[in-house]
Amino acid sequence: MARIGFLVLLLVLWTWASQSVPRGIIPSPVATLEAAQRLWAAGRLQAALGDSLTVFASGFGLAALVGIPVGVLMGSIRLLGRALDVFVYALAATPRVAFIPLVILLLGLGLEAKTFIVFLGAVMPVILNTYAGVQDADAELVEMARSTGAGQARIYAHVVLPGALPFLVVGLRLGATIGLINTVVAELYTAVRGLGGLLALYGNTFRMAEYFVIVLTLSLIGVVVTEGLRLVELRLSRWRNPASR
Amino acid sequence: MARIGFLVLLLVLWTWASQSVPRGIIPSPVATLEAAQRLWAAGRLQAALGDSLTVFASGFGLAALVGIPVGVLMGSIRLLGRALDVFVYALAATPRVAFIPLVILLLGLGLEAKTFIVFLGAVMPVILNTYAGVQDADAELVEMARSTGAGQARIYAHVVLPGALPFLVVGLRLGATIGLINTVVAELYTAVRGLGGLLALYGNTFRMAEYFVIVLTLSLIGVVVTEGLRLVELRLSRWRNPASR
Amino acid sequence: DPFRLIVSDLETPLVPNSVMELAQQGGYFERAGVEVTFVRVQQTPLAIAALQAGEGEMANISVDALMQLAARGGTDLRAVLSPNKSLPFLIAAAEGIETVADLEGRSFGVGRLGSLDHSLSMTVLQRAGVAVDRLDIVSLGQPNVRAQALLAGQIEATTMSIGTLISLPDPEAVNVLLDADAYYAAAPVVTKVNAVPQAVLDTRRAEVEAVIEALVLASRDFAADGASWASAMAEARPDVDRDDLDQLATLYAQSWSVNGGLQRDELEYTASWVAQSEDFQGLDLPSLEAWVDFGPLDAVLARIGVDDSAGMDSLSR
Amino acid sequence: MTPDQPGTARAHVELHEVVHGFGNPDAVALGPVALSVPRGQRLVLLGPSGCGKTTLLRVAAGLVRPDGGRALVQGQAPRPGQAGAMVFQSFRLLPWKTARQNVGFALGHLSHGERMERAQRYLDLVGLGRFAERYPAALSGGMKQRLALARALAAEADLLLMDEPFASLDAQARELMQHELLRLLRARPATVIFVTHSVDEALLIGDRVVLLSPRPGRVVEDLALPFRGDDPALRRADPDFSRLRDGLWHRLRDMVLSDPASDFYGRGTL
Amino acid sequence: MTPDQPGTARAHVELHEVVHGFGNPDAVALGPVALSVPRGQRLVLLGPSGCGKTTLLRVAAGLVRPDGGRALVQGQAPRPGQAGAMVFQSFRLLPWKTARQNVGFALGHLSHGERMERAQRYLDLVGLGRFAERYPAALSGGMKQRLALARALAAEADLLLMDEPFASLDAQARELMQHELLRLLRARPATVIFVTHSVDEALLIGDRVVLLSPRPGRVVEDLALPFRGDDPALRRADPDFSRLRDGLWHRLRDMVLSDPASDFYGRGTL
Ligand SMILES: Nc1ncnc2c1ncn2[C@@H]1O[C@H](COP(=O)(O)OP(=O)(O)OP(=O)(O)O)[C@@H](O)[C@H]1O
Ligand SMILES: Nc1ncnc2c1ncn2[C@@H]1O[C@H](COP(=O)(O)OP(=O)(O)OP(=O)(O)O)[C@@H](O)[C@H]1O
Ligand SMILES: [Mg+2]
Ligand SMILES: [Mg+2]
Repeated sequence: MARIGFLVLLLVLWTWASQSVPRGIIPSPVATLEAAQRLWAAGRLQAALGDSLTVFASGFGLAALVGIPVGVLMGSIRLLGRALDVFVYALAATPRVAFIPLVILLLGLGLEAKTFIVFLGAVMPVILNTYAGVQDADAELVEMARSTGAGQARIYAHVVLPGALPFLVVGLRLGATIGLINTVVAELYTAVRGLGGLLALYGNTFRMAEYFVIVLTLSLIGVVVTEGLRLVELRLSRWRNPASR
Repeated sequence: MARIGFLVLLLVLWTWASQSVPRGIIPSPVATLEAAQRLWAAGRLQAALGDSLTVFASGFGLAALVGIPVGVLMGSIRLLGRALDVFVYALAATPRVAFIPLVILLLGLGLEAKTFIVFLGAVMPVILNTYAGVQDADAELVEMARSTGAGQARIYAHVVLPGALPFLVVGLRLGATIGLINTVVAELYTAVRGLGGLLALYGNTFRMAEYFVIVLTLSLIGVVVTEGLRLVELRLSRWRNPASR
Repeated sequence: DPFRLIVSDLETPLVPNSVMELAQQGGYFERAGVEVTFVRVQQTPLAIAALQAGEGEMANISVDALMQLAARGGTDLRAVLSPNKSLPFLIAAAEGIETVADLEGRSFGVGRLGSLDHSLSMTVLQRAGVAVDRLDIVSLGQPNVRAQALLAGQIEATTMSIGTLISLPDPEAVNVLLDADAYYAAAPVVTKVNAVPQAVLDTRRAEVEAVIEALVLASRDFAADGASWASAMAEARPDVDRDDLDQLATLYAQSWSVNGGLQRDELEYTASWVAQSEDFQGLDLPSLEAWVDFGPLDAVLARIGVDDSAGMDSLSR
Repeated sequence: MTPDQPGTARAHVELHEVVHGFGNPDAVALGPVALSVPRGQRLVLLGPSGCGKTTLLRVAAGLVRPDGGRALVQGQAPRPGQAGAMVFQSFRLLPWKTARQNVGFALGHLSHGERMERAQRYLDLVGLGRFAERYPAALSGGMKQRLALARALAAEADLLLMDEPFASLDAQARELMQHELLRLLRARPATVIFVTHSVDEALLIGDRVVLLSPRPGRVVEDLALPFRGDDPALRRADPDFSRLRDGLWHRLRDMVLSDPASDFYGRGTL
Repeated sequence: MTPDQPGTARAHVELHEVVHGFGNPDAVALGPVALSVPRGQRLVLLGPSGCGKTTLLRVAAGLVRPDGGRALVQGQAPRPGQAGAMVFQSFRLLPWKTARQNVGFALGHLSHGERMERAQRYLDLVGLGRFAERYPAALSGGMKQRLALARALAAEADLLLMDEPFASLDAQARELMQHELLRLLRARPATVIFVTHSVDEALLIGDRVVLLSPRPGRVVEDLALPFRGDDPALRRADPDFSRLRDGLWHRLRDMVLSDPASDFYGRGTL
């Protein structure tokens, strides 16, 4: 409910902004809606969405698949964590564009290159949040688990990772948002396609209503993915608010 | 020690890569070092560094100053958190470039605009990690604190935030890395200056040795900032590894 | 307040557009009685945003963007000058592709499908006898990315400027299929102009004219003596080989906007040409008056006279 | 306001038909319980595991609002921190604070100097004076419990809610702490609600013993103790002591074995 | 390998001059302690708060490698999970698992079905059968402790390390649990090291009682109990019972009050 209230507030603000900012930089909500219908009817939005979602899903999926194990390894093998973490941060702080020449050289201009660019951005928060979550594990519970003869795998699956879940989820949610941004970057810097391509097209030709449609589509994907992750977290955190049975 | 080992490994890899990749896309470590000396002697590196650090420090500082309280508010006032979090994620998932025309219109091309772009990127992980950390607070400890008559401020300062410290620190570290990337973005998309300007310049003109110097400088800033945050965390987490006294 | 000139070069470029920076270096603005500072941004859309936000008085932008704005009715920008009408583009290809005939079926990098550089290149190739519908067009965004992709062997040919070609780490690695002259001959359109908002024309017209005057005078000096451009450039860009500069100077001998670069016939040709590009589908062609203002340039030319000696940039109204 | 005791002076703590089920009305955990504790009384709560003793203390402290009924402290709905000081069954120490800081945390209203001074005084009292600078992780179970005790005592509140405060202490330390508690109360009287599992401790500490039934806990016995004075040795020597102890003991055992709500209902082993 | 007892059969648990100081040799927490526990013995550890009882159990379980000396279980350095099952003083339940899953967690070697069946059996034993689906947060203190107990018992290990396993239980539940433990041990003998603060419990449960001094804990008394059989009622009735109880009690009190290492050294209040 509060969300809807806030949404209405945003819409009012937007309408006001579109009227007071000069020279059509901000299109009105109505104009944007019309543009969305136009793009949808022409099938352009769907095609671009399909392209971008493919890139995003493969890059983000890979980031989750690689980031969590790497974060776990860094958190569990002290030496490895110590040796790597500074380099991971260095890598995370390096602008993605700096890697573009190399990526083009090694992976070309297609899906692989784009997926890799998305992966590179999304994997950082996943690794680093997982790493922090694993380091934050409850030492008493881990000792308890060891005392039952549980092996490393069992300890991680049942003790460390469930405890690190809040870290994991923020990591994944942040990774998803960065992944989306990088989807656009990838689509602009390798073979131009998808929503990133439309963004460039409408931006360069000053079609602001269409431009806003693309921007909002991207935000919406972000919302869907992060809300999905929230639901997963809620399911896995039922124990926090136990209803008496 | 492990770090140094890994560094040596990286250097060897780099040398090998620079020799095997065609057409000078990857400069050798020696060429890069020479370029660094050249840039330093000419004073270009220092000037650009100064520009970029100013932008980064103000944007990141602002992000920490704003992000932590916002995250705390979202985590503590349930309704606010519920109302806002989906929009924060939507905002986080929206490519920075989409905001550039608006930013230029409202804040111009100078320091304010750049600071704002850095802020916008860096504040997201800070808000979202703080938010998750506050939600993850130990309910038993909070109840204990309430039972002593501690007010909200006291509870946050002494119970919730110390408990959320690992979240806060990853948030800040991620914020610093994104802030650095956005420093470059800001410097490219408003009045071109600083390290971002040099990156574009050397990238566009294929002066790869100089380009690598800038990339490494950026990574180095990332390392310094995130290591600094690690030291702060270590200081504040002495209780985890109590030496008997 | 100084007069802020927005350019989309990060340093003095290796093309005649360098006249703006060199005019500053050579004191032309000072002598014309205007204090100019440069604002550097990355691309035309940003230059336009900056202009609209009042972050500069004049910007060097691409013609198609200006026409887009005019066609969508959302602008009061006017072109008043073109220091470098047409950037010296050429078509380069990977090793092994020696002539345009070899291009058939190969991949070709453009900035964006439907953009001006796309339609220009296609026209040029068509004129050269290439069946452009048999090309594999890849859109690649920024010019430097196109060059990198070419070097990395990910595309087989693309359009680039002479400046980009010279700065490649290994220029011998690419073959120039069509040089800048051939390119321009095939598509003689104006690509870049200096535009100012109407408000600036109203309030700071004297400064606008002073800037125009300085740039025209500088162009005339470089047209008169190519070597003077090369030596000015050597000062501005010590990193570039002097031989390369001298070579470029001869190449550019005919490229100077000695009469301000705004000629009605060329602009009308350009307009009709741009109107055919994909980006303009469904848009009405704006009249020249909606995006060009000859007034300030004519006032300057009235003061300093028209140059018709060299036969370049001949006046057309 | 309290129609059920119109003539008496207002009691310090009053529970009016308090019921709590943690949001689930089908699985009530406590009550209905009616109880009125006069100012200065030491009330001991006895009852089987899981019957709602901790829940009752949390209600009295104002930490939990009961699903039904009303709790009043000094005639008002209890407000955390103002109602009284609580010793939690599970210690609840702040891991990032030293022992002294943990005690000091409960003393937010004092200046830093006073806080540290008073904290040290109570640490000395519970035998942790030498461990003031240690973090909880470096303390043994019994030391943690004493630290939690010191924190509650240091607040010098006029209502003490103590949830098995000596359960992790060895017999000797427990006796010493009982003694110290009584000494403190002589010097500065306060109302005490004390949960324990030890019938002996109930008889040594209390003025009054209340027995709760298995879940949901209800008052099944409310016993004013007949002892004069609170000297433990004299109490133990009192002939009533073992009579009361045996009585309570058998009452509790019967409940545990024969109440169908008990976890050990029908366990034939004893 | 064990030159000090060349003739005897190998003991189940042996500690050879074990010393531990948590990495700080100036503040030794335990030892040196030498102790040898024959297979099937029920050894009870008594000692003042903070003397190192928990530490000793962790050493025997292989969870902590002592700073000095050697621990051997079945003649080998103890390996966690293989040495024995431990009941932790602070419960250490996994908050994200239900009661049954918490017990099942200790049974990683069984199939899912067997695991759940056995878990339910031990939950029934400790009176938590009806709470199998609850998460720990919805259990009372005593219920949590019984859950921790069920987890350790369910492992059916041949060495049980129990750290005050009944401290949070009411007197009746405690008696029932003592009884169940003895019954289980009759059916399936195991070696037990049992830490308690109750002298009575020590005498009811143990074959042998070892008394530790204040920090750093050292063996100051090692007592084989003279009772025949382990029936609690018979033991209590044994004339030796109260003699031993009083003796241990006074010995402990003297240590607490007169050992300068004790937290209550010189406390004149008793
Ligand atoms: N957060 C909760 N949600 C649901 N049920 C709860 C919660 N906390 C406690 N309970 C249930 O309420 C009942 C009473 O719990 P409480 O902790 O008050 O018992 P207790 O008398 O203190 O027991 P013990 O002596 O074992 O500490 C128990 O059955 C318990 O399972
Ligand atoms: N992690 C640790 N770091 C440093 N010192 C510790 C640590 N854990 C325990 N100690 C110290 O070691 C000593 C023995 O602790 P231990 O927990 O073994 O005592 P205990 O006999 O079990 O006491 P209790 O009966 O109170 O549980 C104590 O003085 C304690 O302060
Ligand atoms: Mg309780
Ligand atoms: Mg202990």
